[in-house]
Parts: sequence; structure tokens; C-alpha cells
Amino acid sequence: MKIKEKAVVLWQEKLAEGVYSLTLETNIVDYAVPGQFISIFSNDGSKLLPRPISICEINKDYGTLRVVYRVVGAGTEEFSQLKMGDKVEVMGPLGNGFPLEGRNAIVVGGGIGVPPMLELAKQLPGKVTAVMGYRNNDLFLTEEFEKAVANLYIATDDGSVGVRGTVVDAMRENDLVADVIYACGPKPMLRAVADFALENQIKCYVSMEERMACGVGACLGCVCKSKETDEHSHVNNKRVCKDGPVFLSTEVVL
Amino acid sequence: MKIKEKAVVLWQEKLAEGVYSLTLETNIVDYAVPGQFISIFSNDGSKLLPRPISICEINKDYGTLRVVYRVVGAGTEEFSQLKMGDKVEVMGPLGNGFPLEGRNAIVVGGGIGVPPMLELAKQLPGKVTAVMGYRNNDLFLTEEFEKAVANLYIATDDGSVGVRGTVVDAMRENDLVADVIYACGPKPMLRAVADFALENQIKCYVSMEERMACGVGACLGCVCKSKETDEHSHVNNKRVCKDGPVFLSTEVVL
Amino acid sequence: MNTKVNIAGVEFQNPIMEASGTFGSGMEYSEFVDLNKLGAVVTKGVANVPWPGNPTPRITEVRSGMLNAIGLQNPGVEVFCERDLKFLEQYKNTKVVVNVCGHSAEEYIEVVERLADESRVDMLEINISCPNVKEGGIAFGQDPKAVEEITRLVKTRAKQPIVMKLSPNVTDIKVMAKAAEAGGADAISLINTLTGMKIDVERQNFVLANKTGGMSGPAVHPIAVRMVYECANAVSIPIIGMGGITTWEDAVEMMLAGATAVSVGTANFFNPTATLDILSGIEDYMVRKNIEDINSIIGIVK
Amino acid sequence: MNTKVNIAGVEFQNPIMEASGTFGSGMEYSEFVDLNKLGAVVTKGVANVPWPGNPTPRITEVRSGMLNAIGLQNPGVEVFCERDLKFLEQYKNTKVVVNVCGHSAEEYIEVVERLADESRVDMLEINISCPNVKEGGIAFGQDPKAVEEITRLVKTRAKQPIVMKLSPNVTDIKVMAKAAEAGGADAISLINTLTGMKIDVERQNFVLANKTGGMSGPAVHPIAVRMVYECANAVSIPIIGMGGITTWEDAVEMMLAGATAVSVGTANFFNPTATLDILSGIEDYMVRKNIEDINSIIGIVK
Ligand SMILES: Cc1cc2nc3c(=O)[nH]c(=O)nc-3n(C[C@H](O)[C@H](O)[C@H](O)COP(=O)(O)OP(=O)(O)OC[C@H]3O[C@@H](n4cnc5c(N)ncnc54)[C@H](O)[C@@H]3O)c2cc1C
Ligand SMILES: Cc1cc2nc3c(=O)[nH]c(=O)nc-3n(C[C@H](O)[C@H](O)[C@H](O)COP(=O)(O)OP(=O)(O)OC[C@H]3O[C@@H](n4cnc5c(N)ncnc54)[C@H](O)[C@@H]3O)c2cc1C
Ligand SMILES: Cc1cc2nc3c(=O)[nH]c(=O)nc-3n(C[C@H](O)[C@H](O)[C@H](O)COP(=O)(O)O)c2cc1C
Ligand SMILES: Cc1cc2nc3c(=O)[nH]c(=O)nc-3n(C[C@H](O)[C@H](O)[C@H](O)COP(=O)(O)O)c2cc1C
Ligand code: FES
Ligand code: FES
Repeated sequence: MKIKEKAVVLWQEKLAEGVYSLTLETNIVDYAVPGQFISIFSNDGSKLLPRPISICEINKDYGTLRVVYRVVGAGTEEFSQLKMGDKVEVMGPLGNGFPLEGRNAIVVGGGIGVPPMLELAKQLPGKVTAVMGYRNNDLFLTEEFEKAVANLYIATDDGSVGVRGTVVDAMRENDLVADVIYACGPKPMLRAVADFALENQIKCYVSMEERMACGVGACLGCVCKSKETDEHSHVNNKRVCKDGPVFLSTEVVL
Repeated sequence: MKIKEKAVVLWQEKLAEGVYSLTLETNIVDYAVPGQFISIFSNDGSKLLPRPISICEINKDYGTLRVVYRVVGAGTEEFSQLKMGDKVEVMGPLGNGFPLEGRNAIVVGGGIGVPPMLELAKQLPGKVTAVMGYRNNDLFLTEEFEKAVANLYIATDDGSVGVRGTVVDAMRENDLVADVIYACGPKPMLRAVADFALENQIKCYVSMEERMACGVGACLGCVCKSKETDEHSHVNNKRVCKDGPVFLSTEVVL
Repeated sequence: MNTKVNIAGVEFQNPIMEASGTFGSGMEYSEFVDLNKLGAVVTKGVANVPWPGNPTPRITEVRSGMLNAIGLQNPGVEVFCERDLKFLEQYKNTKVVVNVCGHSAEEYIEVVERLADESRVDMLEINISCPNVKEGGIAFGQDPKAVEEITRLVKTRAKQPIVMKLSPNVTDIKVMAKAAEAGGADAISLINTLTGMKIDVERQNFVLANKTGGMSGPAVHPIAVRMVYECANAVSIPIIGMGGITTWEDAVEMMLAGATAVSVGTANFFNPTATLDILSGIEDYMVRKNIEDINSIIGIVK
Repeated sequence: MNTKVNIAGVEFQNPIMEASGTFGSGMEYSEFVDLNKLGAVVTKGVANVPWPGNPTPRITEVRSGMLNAIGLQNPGVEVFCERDLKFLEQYKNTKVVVNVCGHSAEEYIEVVERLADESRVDMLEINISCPNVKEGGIAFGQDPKAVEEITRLVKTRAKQPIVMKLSPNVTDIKVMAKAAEAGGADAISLINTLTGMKIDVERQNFVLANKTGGMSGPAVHPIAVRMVYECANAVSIPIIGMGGITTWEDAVEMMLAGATAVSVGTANFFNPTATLDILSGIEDYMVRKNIEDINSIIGIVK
């Protein structure tokens, strides 16, 4: 069940430089699972396409969704101005979400790929280890992860916190093992995590990104290459918005 | 001296069905005279052209301008949502304004042509009679006019207040005389007032309307026909935004 | 109140369709829209065999519009018939217009012949105007001789009425419309997308992998209205108008200019119920303006 | 940091001009902009005699753009020389490009000859692409033979370098660019406006008295970038790019696509300091990207 409606802004706060947390009251919450995303629409009639943003937290009791995003352009800049009580057009939940598997899971987030891991970490049934990569010591959501997971490892590009280097450096350095890995972040990170998983024969789910128009699987704008001929398109193209954004690392070309 | 800046909304109120009064704090006030207008811009990036709105009141002490407008489309609809403290892009003052003449003036306003007459009435040096035309008893600004003028006559289309009929009916019925008439309103009204003035050999100024783009005289979008070859264009076209909006009723084709 | 319109003998319960390529075969949007309420579902372009389309990024936003370079990805006519047409079986009130693409006359014809006996197919829209494929596509649509020839070839093989979809990337759209009419088209549809480009100034590179993309959305609407108007006054076959239709006013504008029906494309992406919202807006307009029959407003602005 | 660009021997202190017809001769906007800081002032089109232009309404808004049908109202070349050129005397740092219009080759030539000895005129822009006049204008600009011929005729009489201004309402802009080059043009400028139409659904009538109008503003920018790119790869004469330039990014995009200079039109109407804002945005970009010479980014996206 997908909903398009005006959500009400309950709360917005700045978490780090250019990173905002937005809590919305919306009926989408009733159907949302971790790893799904919502489309947020601009109020400006010249900016028509949705901004896809992953769900960071789902609170069914309060009927709220939380998203965390980085300001990178005009749309996210506009969202960062939203204040309590404002209304904003949203559509969702979109995409497939993460399957909740494993007794021993690692959730891996890089940069603005960190937020979708939070609700996942909370809902995963087994023991969860989180590995989060940031640019520098301008961290965000680490307190929330500390509460949600058994072990939290941090990697920073400049070494100011945790391991200097990538999330995979942190995973290797700490000899992490698991029966499933979930990852969201920039493509090079996903590639490295998928390689790590393959080496260690761990099942690995990755969350992909692509430019979107419809967000519901109709326009074929957001495809990624799949290794096998896929069922919908019959041409090795999977729709990130509908068949994903979560894929097995082995089924897509990273 | 023309200014383009973000003005601050000090106050907005509804005066009648679909008619709003907006008070703006803006430096434009320092240069404004009655009969001039300002361009108000939408905050929506798909609506780019200015909405020209006449100045209704000028308060130099408080640094505020008042405009009164009717909601007729998307732009004015957006303006009607403005709240105290909001910012809105404005440019002005634009146009020439009314020359302040005569010992005995009649100011004539029809519908949304009523507002620009208020500041004029206040600033005119001699005795001022106001004749205001409305559709029905949903009047606006009449209290302000009562304070500003010696005599106030009202005409309504449905006869619910004052004279049933047009402003010219009200002028004839009350045998109004003057040495100058100022008029703003729909074209048929301007034409009738101009005819009345001609008959009675009274000098008459009319404020014209046309679709605008630049608002400053550069694009030649907003011309009206002039009786003589005009100085700027040399082709009997006067720019409403720059050479007007106020013209002698005898110099333009109504 | 009558909202029925008739194009080449096919009766549509109302003049609102969605535009090819923006709605799949309706499956995805059926969560938002009761497809049975639409005049027609116009499917994504389908070819004789599966097409992989272009590399990504395929989509980018521009002011009041978007560029796309999907490159006509489609699963081929076989899968289309088995899956998409079967899915559409259940919506009896809605007509099905199948958009057909190809690299050559032969490929168009292969698709048209395969569809000839599919009873769920009410009409064919022949896309000779897609700017996002190298061969075929737009090249046909920019040359009146080619338009006439391909129309004639397709028409002889088609069992359903054919609509030729014209490209706006031409000097004189009337010439193309007349060529389609001369070739025997039952109707024309316009406009397809206008070729545009966006460059990322930070990366100093094209935003789209395909360099150029087709522009659509509200930004192109005034051009589309002008072209529909020009064609309506140049040919006597019916016109399906599209290009930037977002509100009911846009749709009425197109019909006043001469379109018998209209398609809604990009608007679906930011308003999944755009088609039905537009339909109810038109119905309100008819009541308010005392319009008994929607056909009475077609092309009345001259 | 060098922002100077050179077109046909004329050196512009920076690549920012405003677009013909949107800025008068600069007089009105000189309250907002120090004209001496612009690369050039491009004047409103001027004809041999005064032209009254079209009836009103001449202007209407469309989404992210506007339609205009001014119809080249102008006071004629005599008044222009006496008043406008005299006014521009005081801005020594800024070049003056005079936009020339006519109904026939003879009329263009009359203007060009009258301007030949005016020292304040640095360059001529020949408008063969205005969609808002019945004869001449766009008709020239849509036929490559006519483009080449008029270019050749004007070139033989002109003392200043000539820029041919091309219409985007064509199937293949490269053909027109090559025709201008073949005719001896020193440069080309593009795009003029795209022909559009708006209908008032309440009044059931055209919004513009002229029925159609030229579309400009951000909505047309992606089409303009594509056309500039195509021309840059088709001819070797310099290009002045325009069409929807509103931000410095738009201007840089146009230069990366191949424009040596850019003109800002419709943006002036909602941001009177658009030209200078764009200039300072470009300077910041150059600093940030370590670009020593603006010429080094022209046409580098291929
Ligand atoms: C499935 C998915 C989940 C995402 N989750 C998050 C998240 O939780 N937090 C977050 O900060 N960002 C997330 N993103 C990226 C986010 O969508 C973009 O940063 C955002 O759309 C940028 O919009 P803008 O207007 O600020 O930027 P602009 O660059 O001005 O946007 C212009 C256009 O490009 C599109 N665009 C720009 N960047 C991207 C991108 N990286 N991916 C897809 N479209 C893009 C925009 O949607 C818009 O249509 C996600 C993207 C996808 C596909
Ligand atoms: C000199 C002048 C003074 C004016 N003063 C007032 C005033 O004091 N109060 C008031 O209520 N109205 C006034 N108007 C009319 C006012 O400008 C329009 O009602 C307003 O622009 C409509 O904008 P919209 O977006 O709501 O309507 P839309 O119809 O959605 O506007 C679309 C476009 O058309 C233009 N437009 C629409 N109607 C007019 C019009 N009548 N005149 C000029 N442009 C128009 C808009 O500016 C916009 O560019 C004045 C007009 C002029 C020319
Ligand atoms: C993502 C996308 C895909 C499209 N695919 C097709 C297609 O397969 N066949 C076709 O004839 N037109 C296709 N079009 C063009 C549309 O059908 C329509 O002609 C155009 O987008 C203008 O309408 P709009 O502005 O309402 O979107 C596509 C348009 C978009 C935006
Ligand atoms: C109101 C208006 C008047 C114009 N007059 C002329 C003109 O006289 N001569 C000309 O060559 N182009 C004229 N143009 C076209 C512009 O110079 C420019 O090519 C076009 O508007 C695209 O640029 P823009 O989108 O930045 O406005 C005019 C455009 C507008 C909007
Ligand atoms: S965004 Fe349209 S298919 Fe994914
Ligand atoms: S609006 Fe441009 S000249 Fe008046």
C-alpha cells in the first residue's frame, strides 16, 4: 500500500554540518519497513521530481517516520528550512526493504548511508554489529546506534574517530564475522563491502541509488544492471525504486 | 530610485470576499508617491513574472507600504497566504504616479481600482470627493475614505449600498463638479469617466492596466495606444509601467 | 453530460489517457488510479524483441520539467502480450493503446503484425519520434517522406487503427501531420519530447549518460499547445494532444486548440492521480460552463 | 584571472551580455546595473523605420517562462542612433551590439548601412529568427538557403562584425549554423524564442492578441544548451549562447557546451541584477576551480 499525502513536520534538527533529521507525521508509517524509502516533493512548482530519502526510523505508536538527509542541492536545501507544523508532500513507502535475516548481522553505513541502518538494526532479530563510516569527527546518529546494537565500530577518513580508513578497514581490523551483512553507502564502499562478503562467504544485501522519476517502477528511469536477465525487463536491468533499492550483492553489477 | 528587495510582512487581513490588505515593511516607501505601483514576486520558481499591485497607503514614519489586492489567480492566491514575519520579494516604486492638482478633486475608484485612490485622496491639497464603485454590499476601505475625504459617494451594481449603477451614475445623480478627476478601475469605467470629464470639461487622469514583464520600461510588453506619436517609441505606444500607469484621459485610447 | 470521444471508430469513455512511457502498462499506478476510469491506457513503447535501453543516469530534472533518455527499454512484444495485455484484460471500460517502436520499418511491422489479433489492443500508437535511440525513432519523424512511407507500410499491416506520434523537433509540424495523413494515419498524437541537454558544471560533464535527453513536463506545454493548434488547422484526422499537461486547465487548453483526446505524462510522476484529477476538473468545468458534450469544445479556439 | 573573450576581433571584458529586447538599450536597467561592468549591451531590435509592434496583450506567463509577442516595436534606426547610441557613449568599457531586424534583405541592409559609421556600434546581431512578425523574421531563419543569402548580403555591407541570430524552431540547428558560416557570418547567436501558445480556458480565447508568442526563460534552457552544443561541434565561428540563463550555473553550462559568450534575457525581468550576479558567480567558480582563463572552459564538454 502506497500513500501520497501531505505529511506534517513534527520536528527538524541539525545533526551535523549539512545533515538534518526530519520527523514527519504520516500514514506511510503504517506500511513502512526498514530499507524502504519515501519520495519527498518540493513546494516549488519548478522542481517537480521526487527526492528519494531512506527511512531512518519508524515509530508506529506515534505515527511518525524519521528521515536523515544531507543538503546537496536545491531540494534538500528547501527541506532543511521546514519547521514544526509545516506540511510537505510525501509518497511511500517505496521499494522492497531489507529482509530481516541472520542470527549475527553486520549493518554497514557510509556517510549518508548510515541513517537507513538504524531502523534495520533495531528490527533485526539476532545480534547486530554496526560499522559506520564518516568523513571526520562530525558524527551523527552514533548515540542512537549505541543503544540499538551490540557493537559499534566507527571508521573516519581522517582518523579523528575510530579506525582511520573505510568501513571495510574497520571490519578487517576487528575481524568481524557474521552470517549476513547489510550495507548502504557510496558505490565504491558497496563494492568493497560486497568483495569482503564474498571473500568471507557472507550473504550480503546492498541498498542502491539511482536518479528517479516515478519512484514506483513505471518509468524505467532508475535501473541498475543485474547479473541475470531479470523478470520484469528481460534485459538485465533492475528498477532500483521497485525491485530494490535492496539487492543481494551477487545479483547486481556494482 | 527603484529598489528590489525582500520586504517583511507586517500585517495581512481580509477586507472583503477575496480582497486582502497587505502591509509591508520596505525601503520602497522612501520614494513612493500615490498612483505608483510595486511588483510583487512569487516565491515559486515556476511563476517568474511580477504581479503589479498599486500602492494603497504610504506610511513614511513607520516605513511601511500598504497594498490591497483581489485574489484572481495563483500569484495573488499565494500572496494571500503570507503571514506576519514572512518575506516577499518586491520591486518599486514603479510608474509615474498621480500629479497632485486642483482645489476641488474627485477621486473615482471601481472595484479593485478603489485602493490606489486612498493615498491620493490623503495627499491631494484641495477638497476631495470620492466616488467608489463596488459590486455589492461587500465594501472595503470605505471607513478609511470617510476619514480622508470631504464627501464619499458609493455606487453598487446591485444597488445594495448607495446609488444603483456605476460610478458615473453616482456622479451624475449628485451633480458632482470639480476641476480635476482621478480614476482607476476597469476599462469601461475609465472610458465612461473620461467621457463624463470631457462633457463637463474637467481635466481627467486615468490609471491604466496591462500585462507586464519588466515593469521598468525595457521590454515594451505593456504598451497602450496613445493618441499622439509618443516620445519614447515614436509609434503611438505608451508604456503603462514607465510612461504610466497614470495618463491624461485625452492622451490615450481608452 | 457526455465525455465520450471517438477516434477512428474507437470510443473512449473520456478523453483522458496517460502518455506512453510514463505509466508502464498501468500496473504500478493501479495502486493509485482505478484504470477502469481512464479513457485509455497507453503502454510503454514495445519492440519486436527486448531492448535494454540506455545506460544510467537516464533521468534528470530541469526547471518545470525533466529530461529522460530511457532509450525505449522494453521486454519485447512477446512478453508484453503475455504479461501486460493479460494484466489489462480486467479493465474492460478502458481502451488499450499500444505504443510501438522499432529501428526500421520491418521492426515496426513485426510488432504490428504480432498485435493484429490481440483483442485487448484497441489502437496502435506508432512512435516515430523518440529522440533517445540512435537509429529509427526521431530520424523517421523529422522527414515527411519517411513519415508518409512508414505510415503507409504500417497501415497496410495493422488491424487496429493507427495513430502516428510526431516529434516536436521539427521546423514545421504541419508538414509532418499532413504526411501522416497522406500515408493513411487514422489519427496523430503529439508532442513527443523536445531534445535537451544538461551539463553538470561541477563535474564538467553531461548529466545524462546519453548526453541528450527528451524534455517533458509543464515547461513544454506552450509549445505543445501551439503545435496541436497548428496541426488541427492543417489536417482533418483527430489529434491526441500531450506535452506538459498537469492540470485540468492544461487539458482543456489542448482540447480548445484542437485535440480530441489528451495524454498525461510527466505529471504522473509528481501526482500519481493526475489523470483522474484532470478528469474531474474537466467535468466540473463542463458543469460550470454548461457544456453538454465535451466534443463541442474541440478546436473551437481559432 | 582572465574573463576577457574575443569574438571576431572584438574584445569583451567578460562574456556576459544581456539578450536583445529584454533590456531596451540599457537605459531603464542602468538604475540597477552599472552598464560599464557588462561584456556588452545588446540593444532591442532596430529597423529602418519605426515599427509599431503587435496589439496587446503582448506578454503572458507560462511555467518557468513567458511568452512574448512584442512584434519588434522600435523607433527606427534614426531615433536609435540619436538617442540610444548617444546614451551608450558614456559606457566606454562595455561593447555595444546592435540587434537588427527587417522584413526583407533591403531593410536589413538599410539599417546596417546607416550604422556602418557609428563608432559606438561594435557588432551587429542580425535577427533572422523573430517568431512574432509576419513577414521576414523567422521565415528567413528556417530556410538554410535564405540564411546563407541574407548573411552574405548583410556581410558585404556591414562595417562591423556580424552575428547571425538563429531560430530554435527548426529540425536541425546545425544546418542553419553552417549556412550562416558559409554566408560569411563572424559569429552566431542562439537561441531566439520557441514559438508557443496559451489559451485562456475561461474566456475560450488566445491569451496573446497575436495568438502565438515566443517562449523564453528557464523552461527553454535545456533546449538552448543542446543547440549550442550541436552548433559548437558543427561550425568553427564563435557562438553567443542564450536561452533561459538565470543563474551562473546556467551560464557556465552554456560555455562548457561551446558558447564563447552568453546573453541573459528573461531573467532580467525577475532579477534586474541577473547579469552582474551571474558574472560574480562565474568569477567565484573560476577561483574555486582554479580556472585562470575563462576561455579554457569553452566547449570542453564533448
Ligand atoms: C533509494 C534512495 C535513497 C536515498 N536516501 C537518502 C537518504 O536517506 N539521505 C540522503 O541525504 N540522501 C538520500 N538519497 C539521495 C537523495 O535522493 C539526493 O541527495 C536528493 O535527491 C538530492 O536532491 P537535491 O534537490 O538536494 O539535489 P539536486 O542535485 O538539486 O537534485 C536535482 C535532481 O537530481 C536528483 N538527485 C540528486 N542527487 C541524487 C542522488 N544521489 N540519488 C538520486 N537522485 C538524486 C534529485 O532527486 C533531483 O531530481 C537517496 C537516494 C535514493 C535513490
Ligand atoms: C499598474 C497595475 C496596478 C495594479 N494594481 C492592482 C491592485 O492594486 N490590486 C489588485 O488586486 N490588482 C492590481 N492589478 C492587477 C494585478 O496585477 C493582477 O490581478 C495580478 O497580477 C494577477 O496575478 P495572479 O498570479 O493572481 O493571476 P494570474 O492570472 O495567474 O497571473 C498570470 C500572469 O498574468 C498577469 N496578470 C493577470 N492579471 C493581470 C492584470 N489584470 N494586469 C496585469 N497583469 C495581470 C500576472 O501578473 C501574471 O504574470 C494591477 C495591475 C497593474 C498593471
Ligand atoms: C520517462 C519517459 C518515457 C517515455 N517513453 C515513451 C515511449 O516509450 N514511447 C513514446 O512514444 N513516448 C514516450 N515518452 C514521451 C511521452 O509519451 C510524452 O509524449 C511526452 O513526455 C510529453 O508529455 P508530458 O510532458 O506530459 O510528459 C516518454 C516520456 C517520458 C518522460
Ligand atoms: C520581451 C522580449 C523581447 C525580445 N526582443 C528581441 C529582439 O528584439 N530581437 C531579438 O533578436 N531577440 C529578441 N528576444 C529574444 C531574446 O533576445 C532571447 O533570444 C530569448 O529571449 C532567449 O533568452 P532568455 O530565455 O534568456 O530570455 C526577445 C525576448 C523577449 C523575452
Ligand atoms: S523511478 Fe521510475 S522506474 Fe524507478
Ligand atoms: S512591462 Fe516592460 S515595458 Fe512595461
